[in-house]
Amino acid sequence: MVAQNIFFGIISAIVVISAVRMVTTRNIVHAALYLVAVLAGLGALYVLLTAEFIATTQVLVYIGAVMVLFLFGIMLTKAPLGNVMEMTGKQWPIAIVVAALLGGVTIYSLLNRFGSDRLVTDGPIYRTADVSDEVFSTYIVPFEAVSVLLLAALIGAIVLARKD
Amino acid sequence: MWMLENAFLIPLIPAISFVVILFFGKRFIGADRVHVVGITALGLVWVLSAVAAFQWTQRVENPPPDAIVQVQHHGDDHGDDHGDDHGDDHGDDHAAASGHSGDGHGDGHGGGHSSPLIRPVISTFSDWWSNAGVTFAVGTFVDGQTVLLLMVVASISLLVHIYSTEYVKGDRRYVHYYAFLSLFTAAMLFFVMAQNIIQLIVGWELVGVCSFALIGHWWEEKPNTDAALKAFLTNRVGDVGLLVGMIVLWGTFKTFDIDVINTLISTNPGAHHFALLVAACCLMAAVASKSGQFPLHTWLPDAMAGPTPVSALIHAATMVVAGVYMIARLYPVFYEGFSIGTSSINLMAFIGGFTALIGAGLAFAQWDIKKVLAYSTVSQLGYMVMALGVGAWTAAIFHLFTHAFFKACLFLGAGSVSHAAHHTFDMRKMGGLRKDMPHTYRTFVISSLALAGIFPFAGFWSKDEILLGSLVGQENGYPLMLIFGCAVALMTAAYMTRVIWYTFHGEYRGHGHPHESPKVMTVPLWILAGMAVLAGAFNLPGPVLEPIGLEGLAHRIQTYAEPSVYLNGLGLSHPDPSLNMALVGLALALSGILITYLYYWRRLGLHGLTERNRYARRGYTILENKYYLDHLYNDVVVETVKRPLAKWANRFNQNVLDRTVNTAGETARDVGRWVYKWIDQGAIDGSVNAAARGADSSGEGLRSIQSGKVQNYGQLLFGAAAVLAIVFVIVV
Amino acid sequence: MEALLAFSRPALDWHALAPELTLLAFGTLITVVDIIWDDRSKRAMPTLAGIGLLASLLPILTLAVDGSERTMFGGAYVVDDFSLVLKALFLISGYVVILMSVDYIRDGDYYENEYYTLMLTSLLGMVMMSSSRDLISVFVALELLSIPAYMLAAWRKGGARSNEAGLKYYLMGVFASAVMLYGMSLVYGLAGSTAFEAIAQELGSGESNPVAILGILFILIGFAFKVSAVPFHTWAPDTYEGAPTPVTAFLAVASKTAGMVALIQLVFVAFPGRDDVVQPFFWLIAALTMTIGNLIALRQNNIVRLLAYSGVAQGGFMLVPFAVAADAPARAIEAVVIYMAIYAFMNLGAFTVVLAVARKTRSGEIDSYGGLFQYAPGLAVAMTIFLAALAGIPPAGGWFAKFGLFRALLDAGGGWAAGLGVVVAVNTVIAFAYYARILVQMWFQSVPDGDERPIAIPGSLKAALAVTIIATMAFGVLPGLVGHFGEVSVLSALGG
Amino acid sequence: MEVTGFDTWVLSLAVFLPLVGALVIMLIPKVYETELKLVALGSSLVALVVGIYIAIQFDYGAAGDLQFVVDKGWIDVINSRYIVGLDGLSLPLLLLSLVVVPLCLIYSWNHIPDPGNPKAFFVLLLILSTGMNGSFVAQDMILFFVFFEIVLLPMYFLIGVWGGEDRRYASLKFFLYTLFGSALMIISFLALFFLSKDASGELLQTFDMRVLTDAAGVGIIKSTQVWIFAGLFMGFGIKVPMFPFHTWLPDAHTQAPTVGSVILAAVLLKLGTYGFVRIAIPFLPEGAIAWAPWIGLLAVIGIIYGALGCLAQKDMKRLIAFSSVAHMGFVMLGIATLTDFGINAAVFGMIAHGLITGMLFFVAGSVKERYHTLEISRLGGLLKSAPRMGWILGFASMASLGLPGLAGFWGEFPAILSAYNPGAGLSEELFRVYMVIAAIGTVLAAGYLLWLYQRTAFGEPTEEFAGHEIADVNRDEWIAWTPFLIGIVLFGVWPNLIFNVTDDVVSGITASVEAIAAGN
Amino acid sequence: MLLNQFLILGAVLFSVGVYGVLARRNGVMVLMSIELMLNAVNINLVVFGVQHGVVSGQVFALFVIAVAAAEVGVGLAIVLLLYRNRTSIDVEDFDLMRG
Repeated sequence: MVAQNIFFGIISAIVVISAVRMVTTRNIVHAALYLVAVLAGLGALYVLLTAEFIATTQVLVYIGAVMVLFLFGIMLTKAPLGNVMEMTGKQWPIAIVVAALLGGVTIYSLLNRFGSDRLVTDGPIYRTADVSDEVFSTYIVPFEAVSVLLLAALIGAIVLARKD
Repeated sequence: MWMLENAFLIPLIPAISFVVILFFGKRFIGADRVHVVGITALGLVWVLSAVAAFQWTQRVENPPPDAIVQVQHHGDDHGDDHGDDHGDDHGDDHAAASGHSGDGHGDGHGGGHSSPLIRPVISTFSDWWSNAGVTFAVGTFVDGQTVLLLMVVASISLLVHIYSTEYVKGDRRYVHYYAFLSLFTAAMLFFVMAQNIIQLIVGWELVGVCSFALIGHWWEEKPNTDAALKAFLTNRVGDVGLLVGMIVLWGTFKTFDIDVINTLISTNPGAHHFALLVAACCLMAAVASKSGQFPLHTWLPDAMAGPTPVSALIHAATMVVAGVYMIARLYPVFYEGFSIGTSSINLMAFIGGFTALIGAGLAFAQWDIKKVLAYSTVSQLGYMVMALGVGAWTAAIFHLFTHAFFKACLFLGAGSVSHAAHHTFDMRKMGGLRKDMPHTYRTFVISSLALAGIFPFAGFWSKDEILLGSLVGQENGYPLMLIFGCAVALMTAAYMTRVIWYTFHGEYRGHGHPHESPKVMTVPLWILAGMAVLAGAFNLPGPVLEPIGLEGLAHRIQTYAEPSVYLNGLGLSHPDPSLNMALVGLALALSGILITYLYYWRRLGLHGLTERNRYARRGYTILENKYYLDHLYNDVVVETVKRPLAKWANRFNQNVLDRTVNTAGETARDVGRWVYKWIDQGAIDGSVNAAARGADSSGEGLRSIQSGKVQNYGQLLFGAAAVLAIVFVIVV
Repeated sequence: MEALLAFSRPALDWHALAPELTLLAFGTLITVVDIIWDDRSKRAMPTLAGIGLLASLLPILTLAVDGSERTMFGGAYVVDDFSLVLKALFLISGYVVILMSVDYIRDGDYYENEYYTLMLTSLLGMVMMSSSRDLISVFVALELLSIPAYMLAAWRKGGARSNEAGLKYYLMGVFASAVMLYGMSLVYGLAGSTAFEAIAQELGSGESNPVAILGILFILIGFAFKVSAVPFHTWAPDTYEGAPTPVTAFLAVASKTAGMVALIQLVFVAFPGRDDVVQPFFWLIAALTMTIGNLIALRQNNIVRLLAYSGVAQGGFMLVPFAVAADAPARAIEAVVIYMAIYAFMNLGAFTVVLAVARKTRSGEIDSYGGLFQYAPGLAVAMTIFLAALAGIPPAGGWFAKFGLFRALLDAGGGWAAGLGVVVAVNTVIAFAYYARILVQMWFQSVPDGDERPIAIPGSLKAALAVTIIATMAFGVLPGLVGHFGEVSVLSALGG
Repeated sequence: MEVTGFDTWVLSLAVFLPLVGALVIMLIPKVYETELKLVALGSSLVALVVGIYIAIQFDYGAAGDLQFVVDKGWIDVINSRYIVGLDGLSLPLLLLSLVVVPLCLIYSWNHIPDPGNPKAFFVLLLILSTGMNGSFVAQDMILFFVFFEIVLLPMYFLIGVWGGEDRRYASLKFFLYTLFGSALMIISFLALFFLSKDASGELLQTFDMRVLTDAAGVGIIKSTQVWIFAGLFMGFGIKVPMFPFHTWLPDAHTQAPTVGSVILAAVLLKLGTYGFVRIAIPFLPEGAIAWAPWIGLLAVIGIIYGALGCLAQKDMKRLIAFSSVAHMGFVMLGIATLTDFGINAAVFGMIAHGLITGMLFFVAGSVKERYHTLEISRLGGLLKSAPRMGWILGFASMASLGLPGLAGFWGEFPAILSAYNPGAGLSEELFRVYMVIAAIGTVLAAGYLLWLYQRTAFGEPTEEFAGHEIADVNRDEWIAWTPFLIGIVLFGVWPNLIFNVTDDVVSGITASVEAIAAGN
Repeated sequence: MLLNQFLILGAVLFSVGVYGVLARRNGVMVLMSIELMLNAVNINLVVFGVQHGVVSGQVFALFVIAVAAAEVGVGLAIVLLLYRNRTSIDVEDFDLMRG
């Protein structure tokens, strides 16, 4: 258990620091890379939580696909690589206050409700097949819907993004 | 008795005449011939009224069984002394209502005529309106008082119709003039035979409207319309009292029926005293406005802006006596409300007396002949009200009757004068007309003598009865009223002498050549003058007639007109005729004439002395001395007493009372403007508009939320989420 | 292997899914036709899409006739009367929007085929939404209806405003879904299940705890965004103004209705016991939304923007019954359903008129409506009917919608409900003030440039107008028509 | 009463015929102007004929009962039904409404105000007619509400399109005020729906006005009744309009085209007072008793205040409008007394005010048409320039100031009278004070009306118009006005024509109020 | 391990994401910050799934990932579109419509 805790501590530290850096760095490519770190860290945590398929998907979809998408986006918009453009708006204090309030109330609530509840570690472990069973039975309609959604997003994104 | 039961025909005829004249007059009859319709109608009315009057006398003389109130003789012990039995009779039964019939008052009733209690003839026609499941009928109520007024209205209206054919000949609105004369007559007749108090109100208001229309007959000139408005509005003020008073009566007795109300009071006097007092006070306000009583009399002189025949008919003989008539009609209300029987002064008597006094005083200060007559009317109306106030019911009605004739005659005479003297009413532009206008002059003098109360003219008899009534009263005399009455008697004679002096004597001071009016005008004058002589005969006291063996004709008005069916229940008594009182009254009137005569004669002499130097006789030393006394009298007494008093009274009248009326109007308008500007437009509407503007500007303010920047929107979204979360987590 | 064997194919009720499948089939068909024939197929596209929508109505009818309630996947997907009524409403609204779109899209510089694909996809999401009874289905349905809508808002590619509209809508939408998802995760964490029934059991019985409050609140906020409730409405005016007008109509009506549907399901099925959070939340939000929407609308000069704020305010009216969700559940659902149905037609009608007028004036300014009555009396009268309906003046339909609100409030009774009733009353008055501005222009003013040429209205727009006018008036004169649907939906929603 | 055959249709016919006319007109192209007008007039006249048929068939012996009742399903989901019926209270008002509209059409025949467009003008008038007729016969609260609201938009447009200078402001104000009132009113209707119980304590859950009248608020506690009544008070009081909700009225009247003013005065305002008598008082007797002193207070304030407002006016039409505030004050005072006398007088007052003020507005409209101004100081000598019109103005003014023998008196006098002995245990002292104030109001009424008359009709025409030829009353005007004039005289001379019809209904209402008052 | 370790991590990530979307001007950066928020949700879902011993948490997370991918695609398309028309991806520049 201690090992897991230490692992969690290290990973979460990385995740939080990367996240914070991501939203504060002035270099957009750095930001993308910090995001990769966050996503990867979360993938690791999913492993810790015995969610193997999610962990895999995290790596494949997020780091593999989404991040590439972002990088393309960054390139296509020719975003300044340096700090030529002010990356953070003037209203960042408001943003901090809002984020802090939101985080504060959430954390307060979580502490209030779950306090020092221990994570159930001896529960059933769901493997990829279990996940797929669930997806293809109970959640078959949303699953099909997501497929339609992706198709529609694809078509629409092409229309919007293409040069006329 | 057919006519009494179908009396509704009487007002119906002039009403139809009104419609015919107004809607068909110009087109089918010819604008200059509409008077034919009016006169025909009035002729019919007069005949029918006469029939009704005759039938009523028949009813009194030979009452059919159903006309007599069943008398419950609780014993014949009602003594001769009224004072005693009055106290006794207020027992649990209604003996008082019946006990005073017949010989119980042998002496008091002069001639010892026994008058059974004759019920009025009441006919109801239809369900006029209904409410709360009760229907209220419209109907006619005919008794002696009614037929008396019918005769007065019909006669004078007829004469005025005839007189007017010449007087307003060629007028721009001849048709309207006759239409409204007819309508007025109809309304007045309707009022006179009102069966219930609602009808009283209706008639009351309708005559007011006709008065308005006729005062404002020449509405192109603003003063005329001002006068018309003033008359109407002043009457409206009084009408508040009328409405409220009538409502109080209704609230007390739950009926509008005059007969029922009177009977209820007379059979149970003493009950509802307070309610009756309130009602009587309210109704007095109405009387004050309609009958020109202080302090609401100021419209009446102004009302002289109307054509003179109208003044004669409406503002002298008929409409203005509506208030008196109403008091007489609802006499039990006033009698009980003001405790006339037991007091020695009351509101009605005082108002009447005071009005009589100030009216007479004011008549001195006028130069306009019609205004003199108007103030005289005020004064005489005050006399009548005073008479009613002291319990002299018959005297008041009698005076109403006589006054109608001689005052109408005076007005028509004034009209005749003006007709001759280039349409002026300013006495300063008249003078010496007696030579040019002998008929007018004679009739005017006769009527003036009647008004002044000179034996044996009509006014003498009626005035005498009033003074007597004040002297004797019911339980107590009304000494103050007597003083007022005597003073007025003197003043009346004086100011009428002055009028005659200025108008008919001396030199003509106007333009052109005055001429006598045509016959169509003088004949009515003579008829009226005749009545001014003879009208007094209708209620002669017994002692006068006894020597000639006609005592059976004594007190005809009292016999026929007095609604003893109600009044006896109240214990109303009649004073015995008094020769002394008559002599005092006559003396006062004569001295009034004499003083004035001397006053103006002296002025004439002064004038004459310078002008007629040549044939003036010598040896005027004594007269000089007399002059000196006169001068002293005039300068000291008259100038210091009469003139200042009159001036002061006039000033008070013009500046305080009249201005109050005028300023009341102005003030209402000012208040209206203020309220409209500040309260309505400012506060109420303003707040509504301010709310609208507030909504508008807050909309503008809220637009700033919508900055167009998506991150501000995001801040709002997340911020609101956070705040809501915090609030709910804390609160819930 | 074990897992594979353990898998049992879920029992699919094809009849129940037929509307969705039909819609899906036509969506796919459009895509396929587009791929094969490309530009040549353009003319057929609206027709195809329209037929698709009407065809999807058929199974809804058969299901309605069948009448039985069909539950699948352990209650995750339910086809009952409530869902059928709303599915029909979505499809009909969609049909009207397509009628509105035909000429607009054809005449403008738009990608046509994809437009209809996305429209159908979005509608599919809505149709799905009305049957969804678990968090995942609701979430997916929401995204399915939203994401195509984001793109449709930006569909006028060359227009900066349209692009901007798309961006704002997209970003705000994603923010809101993030918040909502976070809330869902919390609710899921408490309930341990995504099914509404399970959530209702867990949350409804448990005592109040901050996480539950937070979860419920965040979920509601997510949908409050969708129905553009203040203060989550900020996207709406900008997006409405920038987006192509038919899309605006679609967003203002269908999309908002979908949000409402989700709210109904959440409030009445998932959180029925949590009126301590739900009622005050909606009281506040409804009052704010009505008032602020109306107040800002007073100051608008662009008609679409005015209608946007009007739509915000109307959304506020629709939220009113939620404030008495627990006190008078049946009336509340009925009120919302009735309101949505009537709102759909009156608002679509108003947008149709805007479209028609813009064909001539090429302007969205209210001033450009000056003297409309003189040169296009029909349109002016139509607009008057719609505005009267929106303002709630009989006999146009809207009065019955407002009536439903009052009915729900008074059925619940009590000071808070009555207070909200007064707020509604006041807002009704404010609302008319700005609707009147349009009326004033149309009726009382003269034509700005004296150009009194009549407006040529294409057939499809006429059809859209006819449908909306007839429906608006019919609902006003015979409110029983729409009232019936409200009533049937109540029974099933509460029963289910 | 068993309603059979044609009689089941007549009320609906009377209500909807004008609407049918309106729809037909909409289909006729604008250019066929005469045809349009004929259809409009024809439909309203046929409706009037139906109305006369109703009046003939009406069983006056049972005026207290609803007759020609039709009860059909309408909105089942809310248990609201299409119930129309007619009793002695509705009949005169329905007839008034049926008479006024064709007369207004005739009056407008050749005087469509700027900017013209008779088609739209007539359509709106006919729709208005349907709303008004319907309101008076509806016996279901929701149906009543719908009809009540239907009149709003047509009137809004009549004022807004064909009105005077400031028409936008006036029309919007009219609309917003009324809308606010009706929103609160519908809340109260719903509260009645949910809270009313029958004698056995069962919830009624009905909008049926017959049932609710019978229930007479049983089972609704007093404090609740007071609140519900407050909502109704706002709804109806604004329409009446009562002080201080009256400020829309002068603006609306001043700006409205002539027939708009006429209809507004003659019929629309009556919807409010009718609502009090038909709905507010019988349904909520305890609320009514609690509110009556306040209504009475506002009524007498309205009487004085309206009169003062009149005295301040410089515009003839605005003056007449303010006089409505005062006159409706008398009506409301009558209602506030909760007595037979008062309420009967109020109903009478509604009719009388409708005829008289309608007539005054007609004259004002014609004056405006001839002089192009209504500024009192610029007018004058109307009697000289157009004597007949001057006469009519004088006549109507006299009627308006409550001259006995004309209709106005019978609305005023019994109302004042009823305040002497208010019903239902109301404070006599208070109402007697009201009585006196109201009586004083009659003086002011005479003041402003005569002042108006003096300034406009008497005297010589002002220099401005001295040389102008001013046309006297023309044919259309005679046709349109004569029924008003006849009505004013007829009802004034024989008031039982109305009292007799309304009395039974009113007795029923007050009896139930008295019963409630006695039970307390 | 405490349940709250993960939950609070999620909450922090979410807040950081909120800060990111509110403070960053670059459109792409805003999109990336959104991913932070969605991942915070995923942590919650997965950890709650474990806590309750059910698989639906993972399934939910899976759907979130899929939808997030679609969102990113669409979002980037819109940002590109804007960039093409306005040559800017600064979200503060986009305020043509306001009020």
